[in-house]
Amino acid sequence: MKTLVKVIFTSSFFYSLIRVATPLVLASLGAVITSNAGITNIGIEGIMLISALAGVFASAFLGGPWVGLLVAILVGVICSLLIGYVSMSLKADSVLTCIAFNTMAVGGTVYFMYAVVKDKGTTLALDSGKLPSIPIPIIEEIPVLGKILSNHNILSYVSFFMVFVVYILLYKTPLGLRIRSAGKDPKALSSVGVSLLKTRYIALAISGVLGGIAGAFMSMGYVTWFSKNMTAGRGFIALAADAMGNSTPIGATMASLLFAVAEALSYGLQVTTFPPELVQMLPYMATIVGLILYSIKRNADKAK
Amino acid sequence: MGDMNSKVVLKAEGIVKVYPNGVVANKDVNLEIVAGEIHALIGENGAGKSTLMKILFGMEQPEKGKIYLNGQEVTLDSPKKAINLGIGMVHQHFMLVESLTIAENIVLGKEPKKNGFFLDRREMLKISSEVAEKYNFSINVEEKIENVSVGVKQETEILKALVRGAKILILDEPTAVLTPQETKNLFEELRNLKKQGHTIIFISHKLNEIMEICDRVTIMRHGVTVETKEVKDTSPAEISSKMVGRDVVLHIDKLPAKKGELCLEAKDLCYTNKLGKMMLDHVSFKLYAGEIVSVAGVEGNGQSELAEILSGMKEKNEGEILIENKRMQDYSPKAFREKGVVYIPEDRMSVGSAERMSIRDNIFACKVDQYLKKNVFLDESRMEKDAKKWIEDFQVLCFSSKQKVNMLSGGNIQKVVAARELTEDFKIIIAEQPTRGIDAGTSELIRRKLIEFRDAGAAVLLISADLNEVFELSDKCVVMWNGKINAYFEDTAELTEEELGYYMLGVKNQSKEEVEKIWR
Amino acid sequence: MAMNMNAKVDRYNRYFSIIRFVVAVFIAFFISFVIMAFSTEHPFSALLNLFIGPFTTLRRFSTVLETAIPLTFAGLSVCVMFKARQFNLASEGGFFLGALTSAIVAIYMPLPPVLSIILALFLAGIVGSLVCGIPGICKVKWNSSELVLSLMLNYVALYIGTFIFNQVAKDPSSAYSASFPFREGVNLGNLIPKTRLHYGIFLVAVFVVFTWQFIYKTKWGMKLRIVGENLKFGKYVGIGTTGIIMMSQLLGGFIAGVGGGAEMLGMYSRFQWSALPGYGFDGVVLNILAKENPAYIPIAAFAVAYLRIGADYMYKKSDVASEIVAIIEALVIVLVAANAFLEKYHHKVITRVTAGDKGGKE
Amino acid sequence: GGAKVQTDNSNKTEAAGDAVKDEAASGKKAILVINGNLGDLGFFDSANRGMKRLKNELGMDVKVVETGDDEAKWEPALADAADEPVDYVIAVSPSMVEPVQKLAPDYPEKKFILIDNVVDFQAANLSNVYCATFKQNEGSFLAGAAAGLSVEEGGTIGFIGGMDIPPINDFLVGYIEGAQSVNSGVKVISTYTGDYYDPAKGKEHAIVQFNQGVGVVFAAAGPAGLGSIEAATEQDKKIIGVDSDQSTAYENKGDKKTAEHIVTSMIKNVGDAIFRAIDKDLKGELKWGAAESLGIAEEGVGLAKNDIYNASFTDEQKAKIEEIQQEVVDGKIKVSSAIGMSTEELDKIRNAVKP
Ligand SMILES: Nc1ncnc2c1ncn2[C@@H]1O[C@H](COP(=O)(O)OP(=O)(O)OP(=O)(O)O)[C@@H](O)[C@H]1O
Ligand SMILES: Nc1ncnc2c1ncn2[C@@H]1O[C@H](COP(=O)(O)OP(=O)(O)OP(=O)(O)O)[C@@H](O)[C@H]1O
Ligand SMILES: [Mg+2]
Ligand SMILES: [Mg+2]
Repeated sequence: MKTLVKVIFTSSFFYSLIRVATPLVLASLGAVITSNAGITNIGIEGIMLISALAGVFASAFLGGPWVGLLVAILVGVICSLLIGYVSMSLKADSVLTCIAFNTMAVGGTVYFMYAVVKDKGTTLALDSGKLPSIPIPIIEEIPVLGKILSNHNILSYVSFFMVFVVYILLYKTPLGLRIRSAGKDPKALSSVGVSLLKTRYIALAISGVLGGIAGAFMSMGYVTWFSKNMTAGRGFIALAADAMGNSTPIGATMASLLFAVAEALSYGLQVTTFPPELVQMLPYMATIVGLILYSIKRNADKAK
Repeated sequence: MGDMNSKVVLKAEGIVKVYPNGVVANKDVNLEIVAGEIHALIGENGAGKSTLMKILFGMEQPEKGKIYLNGQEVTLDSPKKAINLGIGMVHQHFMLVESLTIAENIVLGKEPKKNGFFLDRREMLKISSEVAEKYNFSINVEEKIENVSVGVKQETEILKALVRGAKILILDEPTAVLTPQETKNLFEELRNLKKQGHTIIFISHKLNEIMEICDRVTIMRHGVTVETKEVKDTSPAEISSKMVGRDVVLHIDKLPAKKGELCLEAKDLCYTNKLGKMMLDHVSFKLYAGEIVSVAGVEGNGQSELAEILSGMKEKNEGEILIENKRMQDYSPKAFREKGVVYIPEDRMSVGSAERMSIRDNIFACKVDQYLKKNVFLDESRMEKDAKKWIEDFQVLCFSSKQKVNMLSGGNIQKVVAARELTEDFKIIIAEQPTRGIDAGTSELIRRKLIEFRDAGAAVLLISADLNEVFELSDKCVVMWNGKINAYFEDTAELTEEELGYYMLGVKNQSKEEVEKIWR
Repeated sequence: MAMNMNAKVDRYNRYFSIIRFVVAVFIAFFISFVIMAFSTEHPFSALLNLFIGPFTTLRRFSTVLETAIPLTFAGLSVCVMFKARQFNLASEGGFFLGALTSAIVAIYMPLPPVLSIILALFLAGIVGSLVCGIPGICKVKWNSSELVLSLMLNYVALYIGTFIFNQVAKDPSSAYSASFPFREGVNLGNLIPKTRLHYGIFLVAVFVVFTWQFIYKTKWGMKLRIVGENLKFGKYVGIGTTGIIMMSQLLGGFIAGVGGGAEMLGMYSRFQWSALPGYGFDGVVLNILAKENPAYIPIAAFAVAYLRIGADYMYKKSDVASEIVAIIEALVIVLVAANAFLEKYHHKVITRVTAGDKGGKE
Repeated sequence: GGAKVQTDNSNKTEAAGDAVKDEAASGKKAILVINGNLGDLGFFDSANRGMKRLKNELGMDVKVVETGDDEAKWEPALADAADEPVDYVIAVSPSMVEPVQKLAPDYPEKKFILIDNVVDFQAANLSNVYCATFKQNEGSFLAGAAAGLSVEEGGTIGFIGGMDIPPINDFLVGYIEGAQSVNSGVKVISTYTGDYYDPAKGKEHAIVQFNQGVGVVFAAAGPAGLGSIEAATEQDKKIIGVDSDQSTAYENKGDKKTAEHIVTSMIKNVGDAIFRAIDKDLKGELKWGAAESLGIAEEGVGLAKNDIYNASFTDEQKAKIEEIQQEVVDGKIKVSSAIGMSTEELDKIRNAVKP
């Protein structure tokens, strides 16, 4: 128990928390945007994965991590729009489309990785670089807080800034009004001459941007290469966070943080004598419990 | 004629529209709308009115035909285009985002901006309250749609069109959900609009409304425009005969009721909805075999909830229901069906049928357990035999019992619903708006069936917004207002439509004693 | 006359869906071909190898069948749940834990082999039911999203399974992570020497028939379809909808569990899975191809297995990574699932058909 | 940064044009089935290097096939390989034992080489199979010694495993005992990522351990372990590589910074084992139908003693490691193995050194 406390109540635990949460926050914001527009974007997992690989390729062959980030975002948007095209313009069921897309992403990234580096496992053979970590001038000096908040990868800061951006976008701009209408009552939106399709495409594109950044963080921030299926279900967790957070940016971020706490704990807890498999299960268990509690609460609210 | 032409603002010529499922909704449609008129469009259900309007509003694209606006040929390929050309449409069903405010709904799509990016809330409120004022609509634009009445929603819809500069306004059955008073109010507003130079296309199934407010009327039948006439040169009888292509039997003969046993008794039913509104406030009554009791009332006064509770679709908060003097224990649709209660729901598409399943599957959905071999397997040959019989009996127009329901017209879907409900072993029929939006032929069939079953000893509770239907069918009548039964009429013969209207609006209320006569 | 026309439209619609499928497959291959052309100089021979691969040896062909068995189980499992409109992806977890359960029975149960096998498969099914039942019960009780919940649950299944495996089944003397070997004779036998084709193929055939019968010919199946098509309608016609929804997920889980068991007892002699096998998602893919009809699922499973084995062969022969199949599959699926794909053309045909009919009438 | 494609893996199907020809080897063909993926900078990459040597040094015709981690595909892939006109069919992971054992009797004219596990030679006629295993516990013992020497007396060292399973724990047991042999009060924190493919997890595990005051980490977790290396570089801590000389691998791709943090690697010479077997066979010296266990003495396992190693340890420390190495070779030190060890025994060992 003492070890446990020692693990949790340290500044490095909270520092890890932010790092672990970064891809989840980004992806869950992506999920929030699309679910507000009335689309369940399970494809965010595949988007992250493909962006992660595209970022590495671009970084290695086109000129460094910044170009990589840009390309990751671009590819994220393209993938998103592709999902949109199939599910909206070609009218395939969106859940099925996304599942097919994710399956494709896992295999497709391996295919292209093999085509380029003749490896099906990792792109370690490429020198693809890393996005910088940034010390924050004044905060850095503050004793505990400085250790927690400063010196994160730039994308970690971007992710928390994005919470704010998405909030403003959804609730304070005309586009947000349209996106929310597209989710709540698509017919109402069409009836005033706003193209539902266009609105949803825009929402998808924004979620592609967020998914792209999340992917870039995985392969150019968290680590510095791409490895097969490296997102490891983080996109699904983002969906869970969106559901738990009632599709609001703040709620989804909180839920992502909750998951991150559980995950960071699972790393820390292994130092103690808990069986590792059960500890590894913790974050998923926490998400399930969180989801169920949320549903119970929502049900109770409705009943009232 | 040349003089007329100069005033034609909108003209449709030779429109043909085929839906993807093969339904030919418009075969040969020609329509001319003159500037500044209120032009009525009437026709049986499925005649193609809404389809035509959707084409004029750019929501559907015709296979053939031309559309002229002010003499100029135009292609209307999206609502946006139509809006830009000054055409506005209020749809048959509300197209409002419930969780947004009236103002947000009004400006949606042409939101005022601040700093080029942010939504300018102040400007938004200003725009929407100004337009409301200009056209004399007294509404509070800051209220959320989910909290306002149907009338206000309808007004919001009109304002949505007006704020976009609509000169031509299409109103698809705007009065279907309004109270007589709200309708009156709406007509006032429409006249005002006309005065301000707007042109209005008005769709309604109510002849009296057309006679009252419209200048000209175009009659549609089976996807074809039959004729356009000046309203003052025609009569309701002429319109209806042109509409259906035969003389309508306006009255169904029925024998006096033979009151039988007490079938159903409701005691002090209360129900509070999700928004916390008390939709049923201690409602009590008795239902006897061999009688049709109708429930009149303005939509939203608790009739739907009553029907849903009596069929088990919703659970009451308080009170109890006795069927044949036995208290109900379980309040599920299953339990009510087992007690012999059948229910024709208001919404035949989303509650009353599974549209992608076959007619046969729909008919036997509630009788699965009665058509079995070895208690487990479906007895398909017996199903097929009975399905055929009922399809014939209820005159469902189809080519096979395996045809999917979504290939049928609304009227035929309703016949399928009736064929399912009215063939089981039942004692009590709860019929909610059984003929709403249904063509005259089907309506007549369903009404006759109801009377037939009444005569065979069933107790019928008819919930209807169609006063004609109430007068035609009911043996007894109650009015619901604000969640309560506020009037009870032993005999509908001595009642006038006007009087009923007063009770429906709660202007008049009977005393408790009078209402309680229903207990006898 | 109107009836005639409807029948005609119906017929045309049927032809059309076949044409659409063929065109979808063609386009998918064409695009994949273009993609391949970037990574190999001989895309033609690569593609050729993909097609002939499964027929080059008996063993390869049998591998197609072996692969199709678990795929079919997964497809059926997902099908039963999709029919009730439950997007429950816990088949994945059910498959994994089902396999583990059957392995444990096969290792420890001192019964005659046949009884052990039956017990192993049955318990595997029960465990599968439990796994899929969890999102199910949360759905009916609290209206949680079964999709999201099942995605998370699969990971839990993996880790719990690994924990149980480590506690009770792990063979400490094995140089890799494997269980004790199954008891003598506790396996699904071998049909053709020098292949791994096992009697599970008959079991899966039984399940296909059973599932089809269940869905289309029994009272539960009919209720399940009704509830799946329109939940409100199901409730309204007096069906115990929560029961039916639960049933669909328990049954779906059962099939997944048995599938896991059959795969384990058919293909392996010890349990050695350390990751989720991925069949849950494959099951979804198959249902798109098979239009959610259990009768078509084995065909779809065969096609997918054929592609995958063909791709392995292509990779060996042509140095094009076999993962290209993921792209081919996704393209086919997406085009098959895309309702609007070729719809303009379809519309034209229908218009012509109905217009022709009008001509005939007058 | 400019891209550098590692030449290691890029030419496995090219004809052996400019390679040195060996009389006996020319025209011979070998195929390696990787039941996982290349790019781990470890086990499989090492096997791949062995194939490269066969080609370059002996002029053999070689091919490498990756199957990925789908177990159902392993046996067909091996059978496919045996169906090819090849002389040697090679599998290199413990879990390939069953497929080899099953298929070898069906192809009596082909030679099967299984590295890192042993078939049951009694089970069938397996006279065409050769097996080589590694005494990874011995190698890990040295890694443990190196780790134990890197921290002060009674200090803490770390271990990151892919999964809590016997072959991984075999590393751990050797590691613990090795550390204890040079540092009696040493503490060992051991954790498992539970996933060989999530490098982020490998990274987080290492960070947690470093935060716990661990001085050096030994990561045996496949590609996930590469995340741990990343963490060491970022936090400027020491790490011990696994299977291949991982610091050289980084150095080769121009990443000196990372390479410098990998103080040594516990090498399993998979590639060399392959090369050695075939080379011996060509000379007619290899005994088929038998297994060999390659320990430190046989150069099957060992520490990577490269420049970074030399710079990271003092002469005194290096001497100590050499001394221990000799004792293991001489059999003076017996290293325990986790293979066949009960969970209780293992827990006893693990808990005894828990901080
Ligand atoms: N989206 C659609 N797809 C297929 N068929 C349709 C569609 N909408 C309408 N129809 C069919 O087209 C025909 C005309 O429908 P429409 O809605 O235009 O009738 P309507 O005259 O407006 O009837 P109502 O008085 O009930 O509003 C009907 O037979 C209907 O079944
Ligand atoms: N998306 C669709 N696809 C196919 N058919 C449709 C579609 N939407 C509506 N329909 C057809 O349009 C008809 C009318 O639908 P609508 O929603 O207008 O109901 P309604 O106006 O109440 O019915 P009615 O036409 O009898 O008045 C239905 O019979 C249905 O078959
Ligand atoms: Mg209409
Ligand atoms: Mg209608």
